[in-house]
This record gives sequence, C-alpha cells and structure tokens, in this order.
Amino acid sequence: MTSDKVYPSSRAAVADIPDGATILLGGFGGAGIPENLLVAMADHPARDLTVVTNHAGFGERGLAVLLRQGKVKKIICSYAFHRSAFVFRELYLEGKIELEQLPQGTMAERIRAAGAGISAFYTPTGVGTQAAEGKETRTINGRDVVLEHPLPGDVAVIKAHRADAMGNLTYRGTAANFNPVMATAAPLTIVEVEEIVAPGVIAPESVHTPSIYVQRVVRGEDLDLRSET
Amino acid sequence: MTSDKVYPSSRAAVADIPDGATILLGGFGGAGIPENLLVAMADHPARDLTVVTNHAGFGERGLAVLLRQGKVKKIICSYAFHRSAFVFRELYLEGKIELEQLPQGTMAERIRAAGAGISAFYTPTGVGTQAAEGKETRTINGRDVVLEHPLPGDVAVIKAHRADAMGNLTYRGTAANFNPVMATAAPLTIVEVEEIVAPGVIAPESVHTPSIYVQRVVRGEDLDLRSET
Amino acid sequence: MTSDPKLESCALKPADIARRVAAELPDGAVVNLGIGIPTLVGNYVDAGRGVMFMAENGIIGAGPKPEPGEEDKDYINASREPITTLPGASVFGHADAFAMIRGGHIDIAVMGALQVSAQGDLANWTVPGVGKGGIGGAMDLAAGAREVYAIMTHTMKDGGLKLLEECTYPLTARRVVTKLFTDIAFIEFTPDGPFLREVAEGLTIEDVQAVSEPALLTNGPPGALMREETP
Amino acid sequence: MTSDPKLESCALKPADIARRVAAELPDGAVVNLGIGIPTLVGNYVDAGRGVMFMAENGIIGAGPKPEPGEEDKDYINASREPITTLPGASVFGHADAFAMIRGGHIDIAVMGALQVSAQGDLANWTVPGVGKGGIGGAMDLAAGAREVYAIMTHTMKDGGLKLLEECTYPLTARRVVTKLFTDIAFIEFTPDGPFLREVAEGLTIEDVQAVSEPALLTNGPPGALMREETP
Repeated sequence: MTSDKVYPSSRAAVADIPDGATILLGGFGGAGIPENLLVAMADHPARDLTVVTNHAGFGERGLAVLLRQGKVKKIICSYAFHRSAFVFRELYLEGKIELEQLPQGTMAERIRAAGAGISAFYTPTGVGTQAAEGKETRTINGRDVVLEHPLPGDVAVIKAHRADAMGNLTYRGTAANFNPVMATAAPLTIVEVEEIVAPGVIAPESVHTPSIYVQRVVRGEDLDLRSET
Repeated sequence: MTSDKVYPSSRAAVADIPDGATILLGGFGGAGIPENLLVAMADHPARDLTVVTNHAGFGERGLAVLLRQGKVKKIICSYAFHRSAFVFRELYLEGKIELEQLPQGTMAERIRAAGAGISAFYTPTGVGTQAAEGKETRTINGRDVVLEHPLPGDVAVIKAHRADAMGNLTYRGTAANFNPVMATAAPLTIVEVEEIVAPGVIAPESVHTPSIYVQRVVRGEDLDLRSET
Repeated sequence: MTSDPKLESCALKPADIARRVAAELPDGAVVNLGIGIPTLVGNYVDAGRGVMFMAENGIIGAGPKPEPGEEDKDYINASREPITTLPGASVFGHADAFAMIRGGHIDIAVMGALQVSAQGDLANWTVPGVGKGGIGGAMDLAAGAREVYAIMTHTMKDGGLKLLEECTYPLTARRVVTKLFTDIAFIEFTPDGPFLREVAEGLTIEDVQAVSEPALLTNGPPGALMREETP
Repeated sequence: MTSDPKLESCALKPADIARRVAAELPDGAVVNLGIGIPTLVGNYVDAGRGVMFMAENGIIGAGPKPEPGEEDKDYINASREPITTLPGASVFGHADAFAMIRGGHIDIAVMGALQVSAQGDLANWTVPGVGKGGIGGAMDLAAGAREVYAIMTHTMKDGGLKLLEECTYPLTARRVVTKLFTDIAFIEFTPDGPFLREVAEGLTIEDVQAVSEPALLTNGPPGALMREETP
C-alpha cells in the first residue's frame, strides 16, 4: 500500500511541481543536498519558483542550475552572498531575482512552526536589527522579542541517507541540517536517498523523520554528484 | 571530565533539590517513569514542590509517595482525575493541593518553548475552552489562536533507556514521552537509566537527547520497580 | 442508552459502532484512536487498507495487542494498554507527537464524546462539578486533526439529549466534529447543519430526530447503520 | 590592522588571538566557533579541558580536521570544512540546533566582529552596500549564547575605528558581547563600560585608548596579552 511512495526516477518524482511553487530545499554547505532532484528540476518546465534554503547556491551545481535557467523568482535564505553563490549574486545585482534574508535559526523555527501548527511565535533573535524591521515586537519577561510567522512550502525537496519503502527516513552526520524540519512543512515532500530498505529494517527508535511526513522517495541516480566547495 | 555526571545512587542524585522547586517529571501511563528517583525524592526533605507531569500519579507508586508525604504543593498536568490518581484526588478534594490542567500538546510545547528559547507562541489548541480563559487571543490567518508561555522547571527528573557517561541519552518505544522535551527545559536534569555505557557506544545519529542537556545520570537501583496499571 | 424501549432494542452495541467507524476510515489514513469505544476501531480495519494508527504518547504504526506474556513495558498506547509495532513503525516524544497533531498531519481523530453541538462543537473532557476527568490530548487532537469522528451513545441513560444546539458541558474544541457515530445514527456535519446519513435498522428519521435537539437534514430515506453480521 | 607602525609591530597574529581566546574558555564549556579566526580557537584547547564544540549545522562534539583522504562528505562544520567526531558526539537537524542555541544551552559563541559598541552591541554580518555578506546563524548565536566572545582587528586597515560608541554597520544583536579580543587588547564589557584587561606587549593603555572611541575603564596597569611562545 505504501510502497507506491517509491518513485522510479528523480525526474518522475518532480514531474508535477507547478509554476509558482514555494520549494523548501534542504542542504547546508555541501552536505545533505538533493542534487539528483535538483538536476531533474532543472530539466523540468516549472518556473517562477520561490526557493527557501540556507544559502543562495553553491558553485555551478544544484540550485545554481535552476538559477541559470531563470526558474527562480525569489530566494528566501539565511546567507545570500557567500563567495560560492556567484550565480545568485550576478542575477541579484542585475535585479533579476528577489531576496529575503532571515536569521538561520528563525528560518528553521518558522519552518518548524509551519509543520507543527504553531500560528506564530516570539523570539529574541534579530531584535533591534534589520531582521526585525516592520515586525511586531513586545517585551516578555523583560526581554524585547519579535513576532515571527510560519514559513511553509508547497513542496519540500530534501535529501536523507536512507529510507524505507514506507517513507521513514534517517540522516547521517551533519547532512540532516534543514532536511528533517522541511519534511514536516510541505504537503508534498520528495526525498532523495542513498539507499531504500524494506519497512522494519529501520528500528522505530532510529527513525528520524516518520513516514507520514514523506510522500515520495527516490534513490539518487548519481550518488557521486557533489557540489564543489 | 564528564563522567562526573554519573552519580552513585538515586539518593545522591536528588540530594540537593531545594524546597519550592518546580520539578519536570517524565512519564506517561506506566512507561518512562523515573521510579527510583521518585523513591529517593520521597526520602528527601524537599517540600512545597510544584510538579509538572502528564498525569497526577499512578496508583500508590512514584509520584503518589511524594503526594502522600505532603511534599507537593501544586500539580501542573494534562490529566488530573484518572481513576489511578486516587491519592491526588483525595488531597485535591480536601483542598490540600493546587491543580492546573493544560492540554497535553500545549504542555509539551510550552516545555519545548522553555528549552528552545521561544518567548511565547500562538496555538489553536484550547481556543473557546476553559484552557484559554484569561489568556490573550487573536486571529491569525482567519483562525482564532491563544498565546501560551514557556513552562520551565528548576529540575527535570526523567527516565531514559540508556545513557553514556557524558550524558547522551536514548529512549525506547513509547517510554520517551515527555522525557526528551523535559530534559531541555531545566538547568538541572537528572536522569534514571537502565544502562550506562562508555562515550562513543551510542552513535551520533542514535542520540535522542544530546549530552549538554543532562547534568546527572544514575542507573536505577531497582529496575523491576513498576507502577501498577 | 435511553430508557425508550424501541430505541434501546434497535441501538448498536459498541463493537458495531466501532465497525461502522472502521468502515468509514479512508484507506491509507493516519488515525488517532481515543480512549473507550474508539480503541475498538482498530480491530475492524484490515491491514491491507494501509490505515496507520498513531498514538499521542509517541508512536506511528501501532499494531495489535501483544499475546499474553509478550507485553513490553516500554510499548503502550495512549490508553496505557500494551501494544505491538508493525513494520515501518516509528516512535518519538510528546513534543514531536503533538507537533504532528497540531500541524494537521493526523487525518482523523476518533474520539469519544459527551456532547456534540449542531455546529460540530465537541465536549468530551469533563462534566460540570469538581474532580472529574482530564484534558489529556483531547483539545490538541480535536483542534489539530483534519477530521474528528466523534462516538457517543445518542442520549444519556436518563434520556437526556447529547446532540444539542449548544453544548452545556465545558468544551473541548469548537466546530471540529465532521462525523458523529452514535448507537442509533451516523450524522455528518455539513455547512448547512447536521445531516442524517444512516439510522439503526428498525428506526426512522423521526425516531432519531426526537432525541436530537438540532434539526437534522435529510435527503430521502437514510441508509441503514451496519450491524454485526454474525451476532 | 592600522597603518600606525607602533601598533602594527606589536599586534598579535590571528593564531595568537585564537590562543588567547582558547585560554579564556572555561573548562567544560559548550562552545560555538564562528567562521574565520574563531575556527582556529579549537586548535589551542586541550582535550582534557572538556570543552565541547558545537556547530549550528547540527553537531556537538566536533573533533579535529580529518586526515587527508579521510574526509566524510556528511560530516562538516558551519564553515563547511570536513570534521571528525569525538566519542560522545551527537548530531541533529537545524531546528534542534537552534533550539539549543536560542534556549541558552551554548555557553560561549566565539564570533568574528566588524564593529563592537561601548554597550557590547555587535555588528558582524554585513557592511552598508548591496550584495555583501549574509546573516547565517550570527543573530541567533549572538542573541542566544550565554556569552559572546568577539574577535576583530582593533582598527580597519585605513586606521578607522571598530570599537565605537555606537556601531554604524547593521547590527547583529544589541548588548551581547561580553569579551572582546583584538590584535592589541582584551576588553571585558562590564555594567560600567568596556574594561581594558590586557594589552599587547609593547603597548600602553593610552595606545589602545587612542584607537578606541569609548572610554576604556582600567584598574591599574592591565596584563600583557599572550603571544606565541615559540614564534
């Protein structure tokens, strides 16, 4: 019943992402990036995407391919102008892409709020900085805090280490990063993994992302794909 | 350096809990209750405790021993009047103990907020019910929501399955319940476990509660202690 | 159930109500079962339907009761009963369990009810008076699940009504019940009001309306509530 | 560092600043190291001191760089460099990592600074102008860690000041820096203002004050900043 979650290819898994979708894209540095799914998305017609991800690309691979093809309307990220994000920088300076920068932890927590049904939350992060401009602030227990809202996606495109055929996921090392929280915050979560096993192989206590958060699983076609650093 | 987290006995681990402390007490039903620590606390002079826990006791064991000795001033819980909580009921009807009941998920999220530095959050749970009385409400995205605040403890008294000597914890089955979130929400977290292993035995990916949340670990003296159901 | 002899003789037993609820669950749904009759629902759902049972004390993929002697103290459901796990099960703590519930990831919460209002308000955690009941996970589940299936006897033992214009007991959540299963009727809550879908064999629309405060919508004769085939 | 030849000749090198910061970390502290000079700090902390290094991309217990060829693509730090793990390490996702940071469970964040104010305001994520820098985890770490140790050269290359009455660059967080380590001074932020604890060998209080906008508190002659013993 649930092994219909396993898709035959990255291309099949992303085939119906619509124009204008908000994509939650996992990855931090070179770790935990769903590179095969990104390659498939680059071949795919969807445009005007909003991409929520930690950083605005990493060299010429992954997100940069989508950027080069003009598929991305807006990036919401925590770190925009890393030297490795030169593809984004060029588009940005030409006025061809919108940018919203968020504190990394606030971004993670806003995504969590979307997945966890929290309607809004107050955080001390960013108070008195540009990150709080235009946002409601108040003082709670003597501390100035700012109101932040959920940040959901239409589709989460993430990377895990291992999945079972029901969609339970495990991550490895620091390749988890934004992937587990993003899995909770979109009605359609598409996961690239290195290995797919039978249900029951992953012990209940070892599951990092429970199956109900995952709609599609694909074994990455080229597991040697790596972003340059 | 960190194996000073391992205490020789439950009694030693709870010896300095002060009068008036707010205790976050793990456990749900008969699972994941730090029974040896509770037995030790019953022998201990601390009084006027506020206990935050899912339910107001379970038969004659555990929390009930503290209750019988009049050590508990107030219970904050999600389910007060289960038939198994007869010790609490008697005290309550005699006016000898205060009670605050919270929705179970709001209780868990308020404890998480305390551990995660969230100053307050809006939730749809409890709107239009007694649980929202006297609390700020507003409408966010067309939904009525209520403002909830963090619920920290002075001491978390919890149960895990396994610890390493540095304080990394794993839980088993549904015995996790409130234990992992409570571990994050008190400056002093005391953990009863069934087994203590050397650092490194628990793989980084298998750790459920990272060591920095844990200050004291003790192997439960009587692992056959069980609450009646 | 009521003291009305006709209603009483036609009323479904708890197992039959559970069976009717089980039939209503969509294949593949993620379902939370509350305490009481709702716990019986799992007995009537074939494994092949892909329904997954989630319990708020931290498990998805709870299986049937263990054989006697096979109980594991660390594996229980929210009713504190020992459980097994099915392949593909996962466990987690309360904060994560209620993130799932509040976040709308549970398709259906099946909950016992004390009263249900015309608008689908649910009262099921306490009755007026001191020292009764507890909130537990009911408010979170009622507010967070995509649908709430409520189960109750249609009336109190003394004949008092439970399907009311407005609940008189403390509320669990407002406007959340989508389907109500009683011992004499299956009622769906539509934007226009409660719609009577099925009545127990031997009863009429009027019989059910007589013990329901809100006007029940109908569209021709309702179907018959299922009853155990081999009594 | 500045073009003043005296300051320049006495200024500590990055490795010496990192060594001084390392000496300041309390034994057993949980420490987050930012990008740049802060990453060097780990090189000068003996394992026996029980200091644990946490990175916001989801690890506690990060160990030294792997040997060449031993890199694991799934194990990196927040500077995107390959890492090893020490026994007792744990890994987790960003939501949990920042719950830890925001929740006050990190004792010390060691961060590079662009400007620091008299009140301990920190500016370190961007400079005025388009297309520079990024916020990353800096705002969360600055607001959430119990203490912030800031590292910077005391002045800009053109001699412009960086320890100011008020920051002129966009802020990262207000009133968070507890200790400032520059190439010529170690300054602690007290309720009364910045207190000059140590100056680089060969320099005087007046030399440091001359390149600091706020008045520096002192209490007799400050100590000497450590310098590499075997240069």
